[in-house]
Amino acid sequence: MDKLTGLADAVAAIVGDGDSVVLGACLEANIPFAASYEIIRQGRRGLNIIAPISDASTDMLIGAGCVGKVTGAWVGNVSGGLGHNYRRAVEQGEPCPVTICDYSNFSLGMALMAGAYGMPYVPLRSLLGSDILRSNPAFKLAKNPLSEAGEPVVLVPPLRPDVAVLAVPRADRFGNAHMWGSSGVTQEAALAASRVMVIADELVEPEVIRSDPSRVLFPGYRVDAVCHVPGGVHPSPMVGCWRRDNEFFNDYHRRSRTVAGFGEWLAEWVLDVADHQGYAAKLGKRRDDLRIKGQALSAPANYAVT
Amino acid sequence: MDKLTGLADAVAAIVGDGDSVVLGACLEANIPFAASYEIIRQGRRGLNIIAPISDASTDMLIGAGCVGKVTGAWVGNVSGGLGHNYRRAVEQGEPCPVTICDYSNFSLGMALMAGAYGMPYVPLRSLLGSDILRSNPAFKLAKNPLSEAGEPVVLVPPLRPDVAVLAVPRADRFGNAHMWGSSGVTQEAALAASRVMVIADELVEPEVIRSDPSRVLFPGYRVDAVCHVPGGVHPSPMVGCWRRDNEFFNDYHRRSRTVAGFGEWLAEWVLDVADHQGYAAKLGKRRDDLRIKGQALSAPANYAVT
Amino acid sequence: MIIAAAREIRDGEVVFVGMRLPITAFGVARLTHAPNAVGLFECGLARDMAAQETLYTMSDPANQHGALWASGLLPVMGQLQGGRVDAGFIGGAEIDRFGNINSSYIGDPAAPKVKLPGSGGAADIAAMAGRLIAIMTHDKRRLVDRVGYVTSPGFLAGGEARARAGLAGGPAAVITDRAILRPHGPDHELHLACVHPGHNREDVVANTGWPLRVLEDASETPTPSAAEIEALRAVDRDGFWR
Amino acid sequence: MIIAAAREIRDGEVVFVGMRLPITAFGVARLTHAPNAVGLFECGLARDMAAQETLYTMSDPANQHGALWASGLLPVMGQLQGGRVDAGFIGGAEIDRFGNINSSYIGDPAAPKVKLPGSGGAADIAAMAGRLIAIMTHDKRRLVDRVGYVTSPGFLAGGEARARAGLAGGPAAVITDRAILRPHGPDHELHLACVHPGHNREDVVANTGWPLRVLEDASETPTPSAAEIEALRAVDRDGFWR
Repeated sequence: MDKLTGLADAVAAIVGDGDSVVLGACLEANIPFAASYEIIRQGRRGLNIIAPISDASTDMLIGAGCVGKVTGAWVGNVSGGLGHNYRRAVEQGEPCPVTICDYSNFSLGMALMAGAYGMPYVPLRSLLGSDILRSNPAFKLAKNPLSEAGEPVVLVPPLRPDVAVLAVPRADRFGNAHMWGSSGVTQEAALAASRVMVIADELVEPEVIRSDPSRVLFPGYRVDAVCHVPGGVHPSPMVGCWRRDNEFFNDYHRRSRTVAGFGEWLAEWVLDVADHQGYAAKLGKRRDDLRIKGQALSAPANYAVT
Repeated sequence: MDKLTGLADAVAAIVGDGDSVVLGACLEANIPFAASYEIIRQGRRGLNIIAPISDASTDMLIGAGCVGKVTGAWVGNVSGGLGHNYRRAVEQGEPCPVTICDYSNFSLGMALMAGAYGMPYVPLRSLLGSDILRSNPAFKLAKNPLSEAGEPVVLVPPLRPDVAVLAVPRADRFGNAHMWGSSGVTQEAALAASRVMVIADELVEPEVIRSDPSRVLFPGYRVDAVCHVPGGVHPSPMVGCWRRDNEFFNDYHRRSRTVAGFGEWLAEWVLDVADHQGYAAKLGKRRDDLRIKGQALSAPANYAVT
Repeated sequence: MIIAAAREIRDGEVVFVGMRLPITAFGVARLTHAPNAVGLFECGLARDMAAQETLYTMSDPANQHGALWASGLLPVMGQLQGGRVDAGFIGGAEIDRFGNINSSYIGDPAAPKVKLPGSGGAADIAAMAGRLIAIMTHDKRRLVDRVGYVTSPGFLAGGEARARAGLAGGPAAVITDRAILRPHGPDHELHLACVHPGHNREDVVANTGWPLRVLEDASETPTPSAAEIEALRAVDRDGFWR
Repeated sequence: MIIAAAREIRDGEVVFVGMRLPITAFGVARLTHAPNAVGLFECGLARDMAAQETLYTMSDPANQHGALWASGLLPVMGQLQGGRVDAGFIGGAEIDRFGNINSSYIGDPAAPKVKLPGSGGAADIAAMAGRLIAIMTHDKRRLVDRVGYVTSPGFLAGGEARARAGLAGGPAAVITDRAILRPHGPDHELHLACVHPGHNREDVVANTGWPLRVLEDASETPTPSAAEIEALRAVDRDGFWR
């Protein structure tokens, strides 16, 4: 089934108010900022953003008033540290209050894995001793029922996001996609989510993806929409495609320090820009400079039958 | 550290009597038969063979008297069905009794994952209703402590094999290896095991492996020995390298029907053959016929930095 | 038998394919009425195209080439427990009137008369697939009143026993070389639903290890079509699995 | 500070590297005394070579290129819980006398005065690494008597509290811009171990939020060698993290 969809249509069809949404699962890379911007333009409200770390994307969505809850391990701006909108929302309820479900990266990844694999819960030793157990009531402290000593374990319930939006370097129109480099919790998020949206930097023929099924992290039949958005991860990096735009993150950090500054930033980069094409045009030469032009190609793998 | 070792030396150093050993983790592919044969030649005893399915390899080791315990989901001969040596050992204690720890494929994979990730145990819904819960006392039936209904769950303890012997299409001398195609429980087995032996079909320069770190399932620093054994998976298949030798499996199935027949088979293919070079020479042209000569290469992945 | 099994797969479904015969049945379904079905294989594969040559095992290079997804056992089998698999397809040594399958032990597990190869992934598929399709040779030693060891759970003791054990799903069809049996009524006991051409009800009942009841609307299995026979030939070029 | 941190890594060790400063410290260690150390990054990477250019985040293309292993978060962070990581390396906003680190909330978590970014992987690294090395700016607001929220557990209330919580390991060193603190004695309280060149004990004690005790054998931190300074320049070409 052809799943190629425009970004605005896909967001309209797939991301609803109040949904739990994974927007990028690679921590600081491959964050589908273009989808975050489109969610802001469409004015979604009350989202539950699930992410171990999605660099400044979550902070932007919070500042734009789209977020009611954060299920995550870290929200900020990796270059700048603190996320000013996150602080304002939690400390002052500005622009709206945000509930926090605290995780660590590992416990969040395991919770998504439990969702992906239909596990009733997942027991960890990580998180013992941490006040994350106290501030997130979803976790339960128990004793290991298989050991005589009954040493403490932490029980983590599964996470099943409504939507996962995942950026990949290349995909075909049927939802089959390749990813390489570190993948964070991409596989777990895709397999745990009810709906999957793929943001493809390059749209390729199905033969390209099929030439290497081991490069596929989640099967295309689980994907609901494929959006072809070159540079849709800007300002985050994507291996083989884009470098990180550090100055963009720094600029965001400086300007988002005040509500007014964030408002100006948001108007300039999101609200006053019609769509991703407009955003790319606005970046102009800066975008070209970020494009990876060199080649450092993988050794081929042979799948011949005879 | 250079870890390149001859197969006999590696088996002598790494596989001890009574060890729990994973010999192949890809179910029917990439089974390191050359290592199984060498273990038989060196007369190891009392091994605990851990495998979801390792086609006829486990049956051979049992017939040769190397095995005291099987921790697995399936032991037989995929072409022929039943494993005659497995039957004789369990039904008649011939050549020696074998204890069975019954698993299903999924529960065995999850147990290895629990070992790999240091989980205290892993709760499943798979295995509910199965008598595997009755015949393997390692499993424990419990109620889900996170749900009000307290629906039944199965608690599976972690497996931490002493040794994992894993065949890969290519590796460097430092233990860094590429694998592609279906990987079964290779990653879990490698990360859970105390010692890892890599059987490389091709030995390559480190740059080849480093050109594509996403093709690496487990890091080279966890590997203890690299053995360069082209065709070491015969008669099992290996994607990109070798087709399955179905006739070899059928012949084994026919001849292993009796103790005497198995003894002759074992002498012919293992005991009277000095080493893997001798085995390859004995296969002769048949081996050439099984070699994959065509090319169906993966699309390249770019890892350039700029 | 393989063709009747193939017909149980619906177009667009995600089907978990066990070892041996099920691989062939899935291939036939793909080439006939279910071109959009996706097959999952426990070694770590998903496929939506028939393989280029006869498969002897699911891990053969021909099953890897052109796959949709080549991954590990857990991501693929995790789809089962995650409730993302419509149907599962397995064989076994013995099946009973409630669709429980034994592929582990004949006799006492502690001192068995016959040690069978074991579950492989069958126990997981039977427990977790949306519905289960079993393939069996039809004789009294294989279709028994109650199996001595439940490797792969069917409806257990019948009625609500499966649900009480915490499981949804369950057997939907047992395809044999003589007939098709389906669970019926609140007990979920297997009943005779279709008799294959060339066989008759009396033979089928006589070769079943429990008093097999016949569905009111029991019928003859439709004769394989030319397209189905051609598909079987294409999938199993060597005739290995026929 | 970064050079002192780098010295805590021993050759051949497997080290879990947190975000930001720890990445630079690990790079310096690799280029000087620990050429065989392996660094793990929570995005899913293992590296044994310095990156070609300054890293702003662990997921930058420069950290991917030439990696030993590019995988997912779970296989890599699973090494921690599996007991396969010698040392972990993190920063934070506040640390207390027992080495507990807060990177989550200043004030009541239900109505915090300051919301900090949160754990990331720090809680996991602190709980599960063989030993923990923390990097901090040295002032009274950051080195506090007791943190109000333990994101990343140190020795908790001191003494055997960490072991009672079910954890091994624990903080081995706190590297600040003025000094190195180490846990000492049965209480595992942090003591002053080394003062960096250009600083003195009195300043360090005055800028610590608890009555900092000084180890008997406390000494001056060795001046960075030419090789160390060169390595720092090579790892952080832009001076971003200095």
